[in-house]
Amino acid sequence: MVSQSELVKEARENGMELLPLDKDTYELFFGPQHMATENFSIILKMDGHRVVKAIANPGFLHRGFEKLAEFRPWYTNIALLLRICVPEPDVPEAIYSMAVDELMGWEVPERAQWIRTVVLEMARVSSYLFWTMGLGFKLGVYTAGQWAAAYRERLMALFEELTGARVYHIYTIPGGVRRDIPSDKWLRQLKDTVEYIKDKLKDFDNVLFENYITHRRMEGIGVMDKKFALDEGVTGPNLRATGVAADVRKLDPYLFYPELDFEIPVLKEGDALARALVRRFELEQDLYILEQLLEMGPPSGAYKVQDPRLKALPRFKVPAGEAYAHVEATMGDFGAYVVSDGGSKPYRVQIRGPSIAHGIRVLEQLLVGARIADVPVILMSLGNCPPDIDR
Amino acid sequence: MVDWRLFEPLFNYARKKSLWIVAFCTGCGGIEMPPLMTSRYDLERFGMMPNPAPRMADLFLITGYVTPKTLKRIIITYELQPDPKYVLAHGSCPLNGGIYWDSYNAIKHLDRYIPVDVAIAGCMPRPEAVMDGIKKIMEMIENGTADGWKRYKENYEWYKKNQDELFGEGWREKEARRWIPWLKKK
Amino acid sequence: MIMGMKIKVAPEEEVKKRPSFIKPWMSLKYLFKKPVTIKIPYEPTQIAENYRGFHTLNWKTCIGCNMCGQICPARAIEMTWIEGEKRPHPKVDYGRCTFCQFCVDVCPTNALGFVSNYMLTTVWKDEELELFDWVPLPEEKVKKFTDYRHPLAKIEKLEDGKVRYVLRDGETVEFKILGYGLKPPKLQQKKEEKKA
Amino acid sequence: MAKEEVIVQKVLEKAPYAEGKVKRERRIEFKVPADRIREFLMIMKENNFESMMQITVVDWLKDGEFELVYQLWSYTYAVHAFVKTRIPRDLDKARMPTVKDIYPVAETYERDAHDFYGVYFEGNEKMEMPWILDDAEQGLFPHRKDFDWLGYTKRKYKILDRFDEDKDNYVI
Repeated sequence: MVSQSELVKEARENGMELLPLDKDTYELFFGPQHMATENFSIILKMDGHRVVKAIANPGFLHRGFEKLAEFRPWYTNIALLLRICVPEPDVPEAIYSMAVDELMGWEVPERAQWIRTVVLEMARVSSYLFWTMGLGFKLGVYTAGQWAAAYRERLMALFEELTGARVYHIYTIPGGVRRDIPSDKWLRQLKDTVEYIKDKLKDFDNVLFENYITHRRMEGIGVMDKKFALDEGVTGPNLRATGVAADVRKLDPYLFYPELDFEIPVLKEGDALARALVRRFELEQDLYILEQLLEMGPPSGAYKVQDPRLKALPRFKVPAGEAYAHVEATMGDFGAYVVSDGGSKPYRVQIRGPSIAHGIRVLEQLLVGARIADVPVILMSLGNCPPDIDR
Repeated sequence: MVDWRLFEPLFNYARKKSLWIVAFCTGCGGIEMPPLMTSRYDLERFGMMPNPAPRMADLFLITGYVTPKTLKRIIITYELQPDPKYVLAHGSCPLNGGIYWDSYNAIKHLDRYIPVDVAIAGCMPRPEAVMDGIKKIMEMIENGTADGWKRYKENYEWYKKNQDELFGEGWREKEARRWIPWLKKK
Repeated sequence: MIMGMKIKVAPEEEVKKRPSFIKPWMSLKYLFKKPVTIKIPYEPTQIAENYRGFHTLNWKTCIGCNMCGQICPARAIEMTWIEGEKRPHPKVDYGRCTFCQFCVDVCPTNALGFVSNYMLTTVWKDEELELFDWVPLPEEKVKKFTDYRHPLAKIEKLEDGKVRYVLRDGETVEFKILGYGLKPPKLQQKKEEKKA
Repeated sequence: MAKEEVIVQKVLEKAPYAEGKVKRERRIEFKVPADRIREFLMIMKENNFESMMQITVVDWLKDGEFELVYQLWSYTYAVHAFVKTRIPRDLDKARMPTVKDIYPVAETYERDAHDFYGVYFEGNEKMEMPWILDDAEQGLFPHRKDFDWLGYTKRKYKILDRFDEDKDNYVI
């Protein structure tokens, strides 16, 4: 065995020891091998247990999606681009498909739109449950985390039945969806699941959101105000927690959302607790939306556009032009900008992940002055998702 | 002086029953880790749990594709783990690049850089498949055939050559000192 | 704030929550409830019928059109010329396959299909990793394994390009691989000779 | 008149050098010369385009130009605006003034554009700071159209592509 002193000596020789930066401050690598950051690194300059300066260091998940998409046919890019957002892979699928639909000038059949809306909402619910789990684990409320993970499995099973895969569904395609709804049994199961999770929300409140510990740990931490949030391009629940009533589903309605009735939560505090509570309320609203959709029932008709061009799939061409489509994901505003030059492959695809706005500059500024124990809480309350920064 | 090798089967049995995992999800497969660890699939039944510190962990799960930037951290973390240590690779990507076969920023053959014991197919593998892989690695530990860490020691020169070829010489030192000028800046 | 549009905003009291000391204790009632854990491997799991797993290939109806190879986003499919078959058959590399099954969707004769078997675990050794690269077998040979595992036990490479697939129940499939690519291997050889 | 046309007219009155049009409902487009982009974005911000969503670089290799698309979103009107400008794509000429003092978040997007395309934004101090790319790709600008992507990948990882001989037959 190597002794401790030998290790220290070896580290010194290789220049790997912690270097004191200025007087009383030191450098701390936070992540990527850390349970709170997961594939994201923050370099902190610490004074005691206070953060003096933070630098976000993304790029651990960079695979060059935007360039890879330029080498693959229009249609198969779905199998690639959904990997940008792992907790809710239906969102990149949906935005890319919507942008291509716009370029093609397709009117997507109503049934396909209905299925897309249901899938997006299911993805939102499962993503919020995943986030609740993360928050529970980071705050030490493990009970809530275990519940959320277990309830999410019910949605995973439904996804599996509908799309044929657990996580990477590859389901929404340009012009509709890949498969029809399997049966009425599936709709009944979805209804049961929605009711089941709705029942359990009260327990989440009891354990996590109305817990004294949660409030003490999250109140007044990582505060941002309205002007700051707008300047920094923050979107989604983080923006709503600062007092801006904004939601892409309301402002730029897509799919079935204009016909649905739902409320958006707005709080003025802008701290970590407000962000968490906004998300909590949205989970409830998403379940409500799913209920409404199920009550409506799937419209009859085709689930895919009937277009002869779709037959020669690998050489399927899209007319020249550009389109931008965006949806409201759980992290924020997820957008895709697609440029075509009339060929069988996209000329340029850019995916705008919401985390690029609130995961870099906002995080760096919110962390200054925070205690080291609050760093995971701030990260979690922002809902940072590294793959959509790195792409 | 006791010949500890006599007790090796006993040790192997103990190692098999208390595999701790490094909590380092390197790719998209990381999203299947929480369901595995929590109440639905409950890996703790097998005496496994995620551990934040590599110093206390035996098993390294490479959950999906690996980018060079992450590989640097994986190598450092892997070297921090005490012997014996085991590596399990999820999915297609560590094996042959997966869907990122033409990406400049995804590793194609992981076994060139660190030794891997077990491979699982799938994109991404279901929790059941991961459990199957873990069962396999447990069998291998009991037979004493999970010898990746021995290979790493024996062929260290070869592994180091491949790593240096990819990252350039002196990458460890460079990585440690990279951010100092930026932190010192006002 | 938004011009000419009314956004339904939830009342603040509904969104906000009050901290409480007592409520977290309510979760104790879960002590008396049944656990949700599936006790794998002692308990079987339910998997969707059309779960996208490994491929199957009807060798009789496959016309070797390479549509699957063209649509594959990971280029996992390689056309393989087999002795005794008129047209090449796809060979799928699970070191690249992403299980999107676009290849199944575009197959014009529905020769390519998929089953819900998804489990393939091997030791990281060259001879065992061969299992990740196979010409899919007909459906009836794969479907008889209902434990969701890959049907092959091992792939043996014999002399002069012969390959033997050993299924897990002992059945063997033997064939000779002549070459890869779209053109028949004999033509390729002639071309090379011409070039030389 | 639709609200989009009103906005376009209002902006064009203040900025006569720009061209503007309505693309479709809730999407408007402006074309601005590269040297007046700061001026124009200031006008846009005054006209309630509060947030910048992204800066997209499109590499038009045939024209020898980069198209920079500044995408703005207005919460007041619920309108998405594309502000397009063109600059030469040669490495030494692809320079733009930074807009980080108008939209602070632009700093991040500019770093992104610099890392992948080599557009240099003057005035942004974080231009040289390590961003997503690793050391090996630093300065190669891998998302440019003339970057030998597949060749570089093969050289870096020493892989041999099995399909080389039939390359023309594959769409990819």
